[in-house]
Amino acid sequence: MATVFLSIPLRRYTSGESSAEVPGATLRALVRNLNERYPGIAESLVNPEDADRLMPGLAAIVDGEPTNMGLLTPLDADSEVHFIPAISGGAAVSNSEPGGGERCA
Amino acid sequence: MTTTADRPAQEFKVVGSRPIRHDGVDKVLGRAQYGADLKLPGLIHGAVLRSPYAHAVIKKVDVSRAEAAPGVFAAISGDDMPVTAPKMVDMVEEVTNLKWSSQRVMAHGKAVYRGHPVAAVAAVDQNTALEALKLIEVEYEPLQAVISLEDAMKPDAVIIHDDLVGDHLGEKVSPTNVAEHTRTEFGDPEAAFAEAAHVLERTYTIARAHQGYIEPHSSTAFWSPDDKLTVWTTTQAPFGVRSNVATVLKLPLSDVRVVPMEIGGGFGGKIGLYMEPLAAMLSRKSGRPVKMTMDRKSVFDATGPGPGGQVTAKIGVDKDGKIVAATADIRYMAGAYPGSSISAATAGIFACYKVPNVRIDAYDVVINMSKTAAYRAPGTPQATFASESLISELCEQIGMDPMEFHLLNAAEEGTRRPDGPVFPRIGNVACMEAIKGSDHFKSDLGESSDGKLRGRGLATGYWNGGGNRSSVTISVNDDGVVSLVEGNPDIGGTRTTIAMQAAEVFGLPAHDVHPTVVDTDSVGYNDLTAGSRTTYASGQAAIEAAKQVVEEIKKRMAMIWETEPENVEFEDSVFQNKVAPDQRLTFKEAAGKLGQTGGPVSKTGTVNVRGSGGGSFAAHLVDVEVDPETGKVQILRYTAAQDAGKAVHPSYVEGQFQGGAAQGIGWALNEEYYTSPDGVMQNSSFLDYRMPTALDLPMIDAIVVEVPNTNHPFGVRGIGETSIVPPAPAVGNAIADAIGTRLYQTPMNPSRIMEALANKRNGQNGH
Amino acid sequence: MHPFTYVAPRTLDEAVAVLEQHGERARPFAGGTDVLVQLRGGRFDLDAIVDLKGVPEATTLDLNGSLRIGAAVPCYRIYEDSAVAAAFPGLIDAASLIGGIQIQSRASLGGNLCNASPSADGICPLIVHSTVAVVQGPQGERRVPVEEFCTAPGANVLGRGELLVALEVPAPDKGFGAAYQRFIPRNEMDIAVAGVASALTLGEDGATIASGRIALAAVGPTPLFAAKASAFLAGKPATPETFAEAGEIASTEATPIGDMRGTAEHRIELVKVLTRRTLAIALGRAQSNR
Amino acid sequence: MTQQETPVRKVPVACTLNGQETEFLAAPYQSLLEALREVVGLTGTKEGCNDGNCGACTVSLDGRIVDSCLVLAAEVDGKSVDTIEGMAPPHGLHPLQQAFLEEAALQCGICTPGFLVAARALLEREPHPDEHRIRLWLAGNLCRCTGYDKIVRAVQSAADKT
Repeated sequence: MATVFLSIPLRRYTSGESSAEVPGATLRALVRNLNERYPGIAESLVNPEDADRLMPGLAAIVDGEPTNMGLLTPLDADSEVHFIPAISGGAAVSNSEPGGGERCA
Repeated sequence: MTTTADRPAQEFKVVGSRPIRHDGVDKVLGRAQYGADLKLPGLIHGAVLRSPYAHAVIKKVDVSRAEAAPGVFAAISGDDMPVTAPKMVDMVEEVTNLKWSSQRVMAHGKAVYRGHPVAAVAAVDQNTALEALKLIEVEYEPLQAVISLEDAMKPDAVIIHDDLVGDHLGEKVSPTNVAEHTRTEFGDPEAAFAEAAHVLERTYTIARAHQGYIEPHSSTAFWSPDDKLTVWTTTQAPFGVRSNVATVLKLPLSDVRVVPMEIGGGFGGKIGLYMEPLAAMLSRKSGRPVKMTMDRKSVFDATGPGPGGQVTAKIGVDKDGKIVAATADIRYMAGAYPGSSISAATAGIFACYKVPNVRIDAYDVVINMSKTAAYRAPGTPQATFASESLISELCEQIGMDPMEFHLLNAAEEGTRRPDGPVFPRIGNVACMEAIKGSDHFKSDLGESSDGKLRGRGLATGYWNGGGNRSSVTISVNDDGVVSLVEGNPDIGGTRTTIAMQAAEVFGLPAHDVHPTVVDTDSVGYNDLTAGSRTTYASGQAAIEAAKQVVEEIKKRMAMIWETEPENVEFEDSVFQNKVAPDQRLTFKEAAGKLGQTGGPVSKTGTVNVRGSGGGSFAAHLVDVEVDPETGKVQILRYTAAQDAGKAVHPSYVEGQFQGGAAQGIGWALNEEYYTSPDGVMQNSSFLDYRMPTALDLPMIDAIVVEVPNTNHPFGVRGIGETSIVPPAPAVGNAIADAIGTRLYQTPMNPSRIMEALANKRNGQNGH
Repeated sequence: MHPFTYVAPRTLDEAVAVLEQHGERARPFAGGTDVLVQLRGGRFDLDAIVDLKGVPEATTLDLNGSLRIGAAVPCYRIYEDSAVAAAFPGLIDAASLIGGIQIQSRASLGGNLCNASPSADGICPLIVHSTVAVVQGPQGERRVPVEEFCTAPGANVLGRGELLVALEVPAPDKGFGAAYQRFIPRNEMDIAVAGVASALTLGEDGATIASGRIALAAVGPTPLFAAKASAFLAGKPATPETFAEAGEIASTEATPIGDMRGTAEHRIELVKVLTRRTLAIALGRAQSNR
Repeated sequence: MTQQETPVRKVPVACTLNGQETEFLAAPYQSLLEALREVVGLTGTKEGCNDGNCGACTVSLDGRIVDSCLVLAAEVDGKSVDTIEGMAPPHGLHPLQQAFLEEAALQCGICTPGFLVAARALLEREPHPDEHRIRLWLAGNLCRCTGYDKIVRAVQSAADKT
């Protein structure tokens, strides 16, 4: 079971819980399972126009490093996942093409 | 000077040496072609009319008289730009509203910063274009300019964008000038403060500061009648320009080709679009290639500095000086459109420390000034000015040596960064130890003459950097020299540092790898030259390509030696048949046999590197001398220690440390946007912006710390940015040590120092 | 930039004729370090630029007890002339710190005066040296004390067709010493936040100030002759106390504004400090000139 | 005020450019910098500010370094102009150019031509300047990449070798 840390905006779906233990072999599966437990939370995580990608402006940190495969990122049984705002304002990241979506602060 | 912690088992032949850079001769001869140096048949020159108001409705723009002037080929205004609907999109620089991305390069209906392009012309020469701008009629209705946090955030604030929907802790809010309010929280800081032995809270103000690259932006475009657009531009992000130009101009991505020119400095400020779409539209109208080069004033007025803002930080410690909690409230002014690196500030502000209980609020606020851009470790020097100044003052109050405080509380492998992720192996402590062991640290501050006051300051800093996508193609020539094709503009020696990593794989001298930076049609996708990623990530693509080349040549040698490829070994630049050891060919000899064994060998390495491997930490130590009669600060001595993982080319690593320190010193002492109440920058020239000259700085001792990065085959870390993070607080702490009172605001210029001294005499503290 | 023609007269009369013909649409041109920047910045337009560097009277540097500095003589010629440097160290202070080396190859003290910037480094030292500006115009020559030459920021006494030909610096009296210092946040290339030129002439006893002159830069609409502080010096002992008091008086004559280069309060303080410091240097020079 | 009505004609300029007799036509309002880059085609001299505050456009005019943005092209008629393009001997490098390469004294390289031309003028006058003198002489040349450390060292190194 991966541990998901939930940022403050996401906690309105979780009755204030700041983390959750959720199964999933990939980030996409994890989000699916998370959404079953906390209905609606996926709307804040998944790009409405491309279900393989994270919401624009959001980054996922898996085991200390940003993902580079978006929701397709594989997870380990004990992975730690953070959803946090992507760097904006010109930091060094491209979200513009498929395969991007990584955060690099 | 290099210190190495836990030297890796790896021994290097090329990596770690100091070859002359491959593009060096062209650059010292004046032959290198920068943006403005481009010559094309039929080239004409563009110029931009910019809004004199920071905030105004544009009621009418009439370019007809300009267009009819002798020598003028075309004129455009916002009316000529493709109409884009409001929609949130991922642009290369940021997630933003597509409509704003378009309007940012050319105002339509409203000007939201002084210098906002309103119209543009292309003419036979630069002066004709500039003169034609005078013929453009614009009718403005000036609006009140919003240029401070206070004005932007007050309840009845003038709203800059009616269509801005703010995200305030997940709630959608409109109308507002606060684009984003984020919070990260671990533990219970309030409870921890309540039990802390000592708590200190201070508020700091940090000025907008410009990247200050010496080369003004220059872009040339030719829109061919078959709707293929070529853009030659001085950019850190050729693939980003391709995608953003295509988006703004509604062209298919692959119909845009971007040719990166040599780039005369960027520091994050040459990522976004500025004149590329305008040059393209003027070219389309005129049928000619159009070159547009900014003047220096426009660079200051209309391109992105790093954001200014206000940071309130609070730290509590136990009786031993161990941090028990920290909070911060970070408010940055993004400029005319959202996006001011508040998440990097959140990640960076306490990253050097173990903080068990933390809460960080951050606000991204729009104001009527040019949109800020990335500036070397975007968002982090500002936040770190607060945290490192606060810690220095806290140490004073609890009577603890700052070096001991840093070592006691230093983040290390396994420490959770305040915004969540856990650090892998990092060089934070090693940098502190390097400073502690330096001659500078051990030296006496010395006595000053003429009543001047001396002080010493210490500060640390962190920047994560990134990995991401790179593609490098390596082709083997018959003579055993290899050509290397890459897509990252070389902003400070990266042709060489990338080539050196390939050379290391081949066992060839660095100069037997010939690197070329090519256009977007000529190499696979590359993310931008930024984020401290180029040597680190594109280097990995080069290593990958080189390894593929070696594997392919092994197959060829196996054909010649009539054995299996597994039997061919490659070591020390020699291929050898391990079954018949007298069958051996050097790389160069083998290269001559490729034609007859299946043809040329050319391989592309593509990578999508996850993260930076923990980022690069730094510690800086500075001695200053202050003239209490005039407020003048002189930097006497400066030492910068930073973790490079493994320095590929130590001279260019040192250069990054030194250059970042110099920029940070400028930010600390003099650099700012001095702005009138109506949002007009008063000091928009190199004369009055006051970047450090050679006479303002001492030699800057660079200590290259090497704690290998487990995320790179050679242990390399991205190092370009961290060096700008510690200088401002280090200088501030040194000034405080010298004059016995603190400044809570950058720039710490002479007038402010005199004011602080006067306040001290009157028994007032400046906070 | 509005297109202008370039005229390079060989005689003073020719220069005056061109300037008179164009009136405000023409300007004399020496180093160009101010006028070209102002033209590009759209401060004003010109139809003609009149290069004085081919006019002999404007390009001679003549030391004959007194010093005559042609209006177009660049700074480096002044400070690289060892005889001039030895006789007029107070002028060298300014000539060697205007701009950087590149600017000093071109910029002239005459141009600095005509540009009439309140913060000009070159004007205050000329004032304390009691320099006279030699002006040529359609009506012939007239002579203007430098302290009366600037009339407002960027404005001077030159009328239609008139140009500055040269600066005449009187031979220093025995016991005369002068110095100029400015304060800038960086160490080079900046415009003065404040500047002070001081001069004093020691009396026979070598300890009393017979007369003194103080001028202030960047603390008023023009470079200022600090009349009260100057008058105060006469008859006073040449001591740090006197210098400090002169600084206090000079600061009351300053009317600075606060701007991007410094606050008004800071400038007032700087006048005090720089007056004191320049008087001390001037004293040292005066003592070695007895 | 009336604006001049007749078009401003270009003026012929004959100068010695990097040792070669050179003639070109320039607009009378055109800077030497612009004429070098746009008319003569020598783009090694760079524009950084166009107001004399960065030194990127430094050239030597009759043996003195100047900011070519603050010189009119028409002024150099009959004079001698030396730019970065004339610094190296045929098929070689000037010792300063070599020192800049060896000391890694350039990062982006845009300021490098100006620094080289300025530093050459210094060493021609003063073969062995001290650090302060080098820094003072080069204070009119801005570099934003290096913090000047390696530039100063390169000038020292070139001075030591000559």
